[in-house]
Amino acid sequence: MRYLPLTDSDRAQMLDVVGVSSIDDLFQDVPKSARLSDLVDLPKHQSEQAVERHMGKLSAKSVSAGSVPFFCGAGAYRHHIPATVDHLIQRSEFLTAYTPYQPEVSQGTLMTLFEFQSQVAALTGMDVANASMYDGSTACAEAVVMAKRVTRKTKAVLAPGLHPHYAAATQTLASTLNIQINERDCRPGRDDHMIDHIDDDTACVVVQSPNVFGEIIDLRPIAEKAHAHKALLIAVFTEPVALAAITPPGEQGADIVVGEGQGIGVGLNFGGPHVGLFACTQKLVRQMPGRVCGETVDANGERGFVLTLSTREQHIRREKATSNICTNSGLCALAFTIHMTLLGEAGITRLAALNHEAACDLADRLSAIDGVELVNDTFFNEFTLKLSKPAAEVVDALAEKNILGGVPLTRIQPDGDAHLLLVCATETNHTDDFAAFETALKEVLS
Amino acid sequence: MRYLPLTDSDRAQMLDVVGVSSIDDLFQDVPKSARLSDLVDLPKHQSEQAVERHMGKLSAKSVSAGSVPFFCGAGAYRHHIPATVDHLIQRSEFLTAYTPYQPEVSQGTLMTLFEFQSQVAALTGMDVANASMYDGSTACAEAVVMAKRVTRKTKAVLAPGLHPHYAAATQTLASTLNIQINERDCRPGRDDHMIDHIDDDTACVVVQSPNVFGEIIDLRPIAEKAHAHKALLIAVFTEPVALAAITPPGEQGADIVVGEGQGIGVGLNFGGPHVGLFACTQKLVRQMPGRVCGETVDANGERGFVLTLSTREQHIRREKATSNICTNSGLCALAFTIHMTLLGEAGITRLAALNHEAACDLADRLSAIDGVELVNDTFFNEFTLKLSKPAAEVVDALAEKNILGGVPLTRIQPDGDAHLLLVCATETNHTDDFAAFETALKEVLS
Amino acid sequence: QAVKLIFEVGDLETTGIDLPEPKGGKSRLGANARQGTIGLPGLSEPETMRHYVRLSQKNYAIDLGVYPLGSCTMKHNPRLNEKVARMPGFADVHPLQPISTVQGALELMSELSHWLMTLCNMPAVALTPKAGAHGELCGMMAIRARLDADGQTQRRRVLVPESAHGTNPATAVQCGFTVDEIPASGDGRVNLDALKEKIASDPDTVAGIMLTNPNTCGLFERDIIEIADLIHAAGGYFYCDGANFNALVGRVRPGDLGVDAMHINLHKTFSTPHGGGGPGSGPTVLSDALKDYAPVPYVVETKEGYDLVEAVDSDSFGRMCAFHGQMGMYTRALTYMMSHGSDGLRQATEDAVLNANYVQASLSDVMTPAFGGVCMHEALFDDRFLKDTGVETLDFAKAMIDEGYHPMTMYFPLVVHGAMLIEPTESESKQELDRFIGSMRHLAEKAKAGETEMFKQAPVYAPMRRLDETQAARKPVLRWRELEDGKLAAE
Amino acid sequence: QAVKLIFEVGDLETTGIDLPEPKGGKSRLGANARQGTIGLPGLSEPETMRHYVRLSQKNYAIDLGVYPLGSCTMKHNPRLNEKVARMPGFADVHPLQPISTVQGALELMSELSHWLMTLCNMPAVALTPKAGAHGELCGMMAIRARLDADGQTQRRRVLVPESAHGTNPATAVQCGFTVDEIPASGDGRVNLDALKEKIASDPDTVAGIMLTNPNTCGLFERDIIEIADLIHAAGGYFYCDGANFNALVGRVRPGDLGVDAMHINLHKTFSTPHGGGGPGSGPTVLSDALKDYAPVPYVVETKEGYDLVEAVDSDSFGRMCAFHGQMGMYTRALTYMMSHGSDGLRQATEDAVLNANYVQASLSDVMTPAFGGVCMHEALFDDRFLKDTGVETLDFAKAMIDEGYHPMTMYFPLVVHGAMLIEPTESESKQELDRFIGSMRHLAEKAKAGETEMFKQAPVYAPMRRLDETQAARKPVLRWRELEDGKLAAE
Repeated sequence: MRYLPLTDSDRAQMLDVVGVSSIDDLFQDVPKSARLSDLVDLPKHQSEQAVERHMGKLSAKSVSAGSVPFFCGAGAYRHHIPATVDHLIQRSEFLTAYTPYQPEVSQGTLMTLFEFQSQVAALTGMDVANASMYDGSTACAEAVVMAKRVTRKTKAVLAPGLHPHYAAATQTLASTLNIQINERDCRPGRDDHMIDHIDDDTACVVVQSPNVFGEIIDLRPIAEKAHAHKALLIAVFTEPVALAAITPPGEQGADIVVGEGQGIGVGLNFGGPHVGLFACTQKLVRQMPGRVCGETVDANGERGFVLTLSTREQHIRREKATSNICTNSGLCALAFTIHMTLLGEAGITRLAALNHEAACDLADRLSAIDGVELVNDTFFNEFTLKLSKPAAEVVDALAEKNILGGVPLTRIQPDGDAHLLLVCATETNHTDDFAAFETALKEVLS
Repeated sequence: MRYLPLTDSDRAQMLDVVGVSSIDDLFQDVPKSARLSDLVDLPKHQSEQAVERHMGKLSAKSVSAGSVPFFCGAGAYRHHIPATVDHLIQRSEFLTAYTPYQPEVSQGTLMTLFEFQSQVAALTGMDVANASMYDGSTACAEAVVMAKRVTRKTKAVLAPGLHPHYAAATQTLASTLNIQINERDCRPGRDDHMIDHIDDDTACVVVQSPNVFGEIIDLRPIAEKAHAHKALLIAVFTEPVALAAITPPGEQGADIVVGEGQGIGVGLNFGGPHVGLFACTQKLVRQMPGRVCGETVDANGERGFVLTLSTREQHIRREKATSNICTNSGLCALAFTIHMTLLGEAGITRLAALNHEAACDLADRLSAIDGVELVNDTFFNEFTLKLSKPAAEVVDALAEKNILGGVPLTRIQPDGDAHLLLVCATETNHTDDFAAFETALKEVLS
Repeated sequence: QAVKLIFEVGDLETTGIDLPEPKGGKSRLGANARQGTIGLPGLSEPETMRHYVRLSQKNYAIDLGVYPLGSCTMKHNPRLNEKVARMPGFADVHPLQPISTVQGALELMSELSHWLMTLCNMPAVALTPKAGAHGELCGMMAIRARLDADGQTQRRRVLVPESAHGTNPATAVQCGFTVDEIPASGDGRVNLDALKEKIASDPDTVAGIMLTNPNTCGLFERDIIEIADLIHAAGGYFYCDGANFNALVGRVRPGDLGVDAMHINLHKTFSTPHGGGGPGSGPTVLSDALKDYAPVPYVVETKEGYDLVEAVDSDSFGRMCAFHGQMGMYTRALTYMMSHGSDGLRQATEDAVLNANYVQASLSDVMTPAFGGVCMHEALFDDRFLKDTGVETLDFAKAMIDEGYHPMTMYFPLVVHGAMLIEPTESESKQELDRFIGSMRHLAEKAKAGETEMFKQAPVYAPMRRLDETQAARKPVLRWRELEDGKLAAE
Repeated sequence: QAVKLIFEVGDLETTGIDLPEPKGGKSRLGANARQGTIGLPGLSEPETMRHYVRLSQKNYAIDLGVYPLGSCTMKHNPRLNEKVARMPGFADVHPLQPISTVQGALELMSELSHWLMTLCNMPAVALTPKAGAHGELCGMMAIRARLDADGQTQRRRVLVPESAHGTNPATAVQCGFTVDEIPASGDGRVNLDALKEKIASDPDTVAGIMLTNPNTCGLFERDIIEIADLIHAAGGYFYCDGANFNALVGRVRPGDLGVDAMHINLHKTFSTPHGGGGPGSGPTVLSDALKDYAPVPYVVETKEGYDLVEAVDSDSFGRMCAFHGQMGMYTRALTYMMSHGSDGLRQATEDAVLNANYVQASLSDVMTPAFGGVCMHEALFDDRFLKDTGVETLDFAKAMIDEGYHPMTMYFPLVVHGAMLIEPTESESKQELDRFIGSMRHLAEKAKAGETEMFKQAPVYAPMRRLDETQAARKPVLRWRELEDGKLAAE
């Protein structure tokens, strides 16, 4: 029992101090009918070596992205993460610390959260950001709830290009709070039309850019219309690296910006943990969900940081809280911040340029194939192809050739156009990968 | 240039402070003929991703021990190392610290060295140990030099069962110091005969147990004879786990014990870095080579630890030092100590029992095969087989079947018996590995 | 030595990451290509390393000492779990790869589900919730979906004990319920009479109850089966807050108590690291009554292997988040559970409860246990022992920092005055506990001896003195800003 | 808080490693099966983790701040190198596997050799030496082997400057040479006249010279080519101590200076971590004159791929150690060199030299540079500026600890009184250097202002006050011992 320091003689001595004769006495309040006398029917303890061997076998049963040409995006993006990042987040002092409620012994976590918030605010072009959410999709849902709270209106307009999972997560939360959501026609090139849905009952408009098809959306006209109707513009992104290449939503009139931060510092992890980013204007700060870190001074007048504005939060406000969120994605936020600190302005800008370049190259190569049509006018590192065969079949055929060739739209939007394929290229793709993909796609489509 | 913090504007300002106009001025003392103006003919800097990709390709060109049934020993042993060990030794404070010459800010390293010395002394049954050597073989060579220094005699008797690399490393150092070394007949079952070589000119007798063939040697009669002639007994081991199963050399009359510590806490690493262990009797402590950590108190009277007895060492004694050794194997010693702390008496004893059991099982299986003869009367986790075919050919044939089936004696002793194969089993071998080895060996020998 | 912010160290030109030069071809960004700078400082790699290593040393951590935060369960985080979580078949797999290429990942999820369902004796588990509070949402959404499916749309009242975690009422509201608070009885448990009254007052509006067990006073709700029966009889459902499940694992199964839904904090009970505030993971077990309403996606086993049900059809209340949940936490939790095994998990529970009782018993003469008697995995004290000393719970907590400890949970649960909630967990040795007890006794005696000033000044040995939280909230400075004159300063 | 030794925490029953129960079959251990206990305490995994994490925080480290140890080259250790070193094809490969199964490992060794030979402009490199001093042994053994092969067995005198590292004379003696010390000139370099005299006194006994360049005063030996010529003319060989090669990489090649042998400290120049005292690695480049005498094993390229020459035949002076050297350091060093590239390595050299000169220039008005003028990668000060202050170099160094720094190298080289040798390396930013310079100025001014007591008391902010090294050496306590009454105590 390598994780348990008590010895049998310790246990005996301690029971003595407690004044009971056996461990069973400590469970005396449990109704007799619910007391388990035997072990549950699960394997007994195993050595580290045995557990590692078992897990290694499970791991080997999946095809890891790094082992093949890989082109999946659609909300999770594969970038190279420097070894420094993973090393630092594993330091005991970061990894095994709790939420920094005791600031005197938590300045490490708090100062990085302050840096995180500053980076997120800068990247999104917003005034302030919180200390992270679970992921982009739940951040999106929380933003819609926040818009209801702010505007006291109950209609939310979701753009056709919003990631279907984000729309679904928002729908789930909205459904119990009497927020009405429009029908979405999840097709490329439709985001402009949403302007027509905005009216005086609208609490918020939710627009993703680049959207799920990779299209870069001009948020300005939408912001204008929304604001004219006293609705908030919630801007969404799923790839944080894109924000280094496009005009930030904060400069286009967004009131709230939410998105997925995974692309910086956090691995794919089969979908989680990721890290939700949440930023808004100064005006709305006291309506934000989630934890916030702020600057202050200590008794000696030294600068320090604390969690603040906690009167928004559930552990203080209980049923009146802005959200029920408690645990956030602290360690992923740390990873984001370290990676972003390493990148800096110069690095993230170049990284974005390399991603865009890779996607442009790949789009050119693939769209030259018979039976392939590039749907996008604009894109960052992800674009949509219209194929002559159903995309799901094509992807399965590519997988048999050991190529992970993107995400069929129908995987995330079952009633979507079956011929659409979302394809992503990043700096992790080697030119050989492009050639392999091109060749294989030709074969599959021919 | 991710590792270089200076910016060009920093450089310009700093040159200004220094009072020179260019970097070249700082190299003014270099003879003109030796000044390189161009870059050397090597590739320019590369991204982390590119370097990692290159190294990953190189790594994939070797067959790693963990990926196949694996039975090699002969001086390097594969054991399961807990994740805790590798995590802890990578902590910045251990990894990126220098030799603890400034004890006030080095107690972390110093206290672990004290623990290391204590563990090594306990395991070998000796009074004291130093803070590590490069590896077992150089520790062996240093021990022989030390014996010359202590006894003022110049003849060293090396046992036939001493690992040939250890004998060779000793020979190299001895050759320049006029230490005479006997001819060795590196065959199994010969270690008893060395007693005959001991005479009054003998400075030391060097005996390995378990020896390179895996035989467990009774050191007592050798110690008796050596001491009768005022020679020192230097006991050698290559597998530290063995010491938990056999009578420690300290209880058999050894004056100096040297060996390889790699088996505890340190991976195979294709042969290095490993960690040399060096222990001796209290009487000889001031003749030991290498660093030593000792207990003392600070100005407040608190217990603390320092490097001590440094008047033996080169940085103080220069040409009169006991050795030229400076850097030792500190981080590997730390790994040894952490692994040993996790094991403890209970763990190392059980680990040794499992190793012995595995080797017994394997020896039984293999020696039942036609054309295979078990040479050993006794062994711990490694034994020698006499095969009907040359062992080197057999091992190559096994490798083609993806089995790393031990070490042919001729690999380390080119003029040795070509039919001898050294085979090792540890707790890392699965029963399936045994079956695979058995089947393959049958095929190869048939 | 004060550490500067990256904004005070880095600049816009420096980078700690070398990347090849872009070739500079055409742009497909369109009219919205970024103009102007972002404002992100960069540091070289050595500067970055040093910055964060230095910062890290200003944190307390489990790996440094006892972290007795009641209700937070700060236990040992084995590094094997970290190693396993980084295996490429788990860490480097995309959530939308073809199902045939993620069979190992799905098998792991299936194994984890089996362990959780077995430990809980519950027929289903929804893995996706991303944290405890998200799990609460999951359970309450399932209850709501079931009520709606049964046409019981008038059932919107959720009973919540006043000792509940703040997430409970917040969650109930977020699911469109109203909260009706149940008072505690004198022994720190649900007041059964009050509960009956609450139900009887308008039984048709009862949606359910949210109850933590053991409760936040560290006590097992003795009447829990009766409570479950009452709720069920009224037509409601029993949501159990699983934050304290670590006191039960292997000894009590929630399914045997009448629970309909319970989230499991993998980061509390099954040792995935807290990481300074997440990520967590909150798989939620569901009873037969609720399991059809579980959120998508979920894993199913077919003849061809494992499959994922991702599309919302049938009764599912919908999707809670993108993708399939916190895979990285699943790997760690399963690794932990397999390492412990059925025997180790039970032993861990026993040790956690024993450690808490040992602390309570060893301090009961100098501090004031809130309720006395046997506790479960945490020992709750109130501030009666500080009466007239001028020392408050907050001061006492800050003085613990100077003794080398992270403070216990303070002022929670609300039902106890000046509460101090201590949860040692099973990870502490007797030796560590004895030292901790010694420190606590020392402080209690100092307080009684009138050394108030020491408490008011504390901490003095921490990286910082007490921080001014009022100022932080009054004039929130939440980010770094560059001043207009080109210099940098915190906003 | 004082940390206890594992012997004071653990016991013989506790273990932090779960292993299956042995089946308990027959033993083949024979008569020497162990009887009785070993005396090794075990700790559970959480206790072990906490013990070593706590201990680690008592260390200073590069990752925490400037580590200006002259001649030790404490530079940034990239974590990429650690990651690469752990790749299974390097870390989990046995040294005696069939050659066909280790082609990647051999290719890496071959690549590393290419980089080292190119940077040095030397035709051969022996990779096996396990540390710098081991590399010295390698070079001097090769010289001796060559001399012996040429029948020059009377050449046993090695010239060593008095400023040399202690390893130089120790190595010479360990190779059976005698040491003849050359005095320094007033400008901190080899006294050329004295050297000529030493040679001329008995030219036939000259085996060679051991010279560090840049030397331990941080100065480039201006006359180095002439020195090499003199030694060669006398029939001896030029061993260059490569400890300071980091001042030359990419700007000067030892092969262009007449060097016959030079070890390269991979842990200094090429950033493999020092690890609290090793492991190091000391590949030794050899000239045409010496290369045939290189130790085994070495890698050769054949038509079938890479091969290892392991058996001693031909002229090789033999084997220096078991197996093939410090593979784990090769991987790190090559990773580092490839990351930097030819351009980065040169830039690193320039930055290292610039940083040292910046420190020297910025402190020359308050401290006393030993020689003045331009230095190379380290700045050497003597203690003249402390004259009559009562503060000694040691006190000054200990006061640096209270300023948050590791002290510089003290009292070395021996040719300078109260030497303080500062090597900032290229890893320090200007901002860090400015802070460091500020601290040094502050201390120098305090010393001159007569605040002697502060220096004598220092350090007071470190984990420990000054330690009594005399007591440690007089009554050495080198290990833990259990007392006879069953209690445990340090011997």
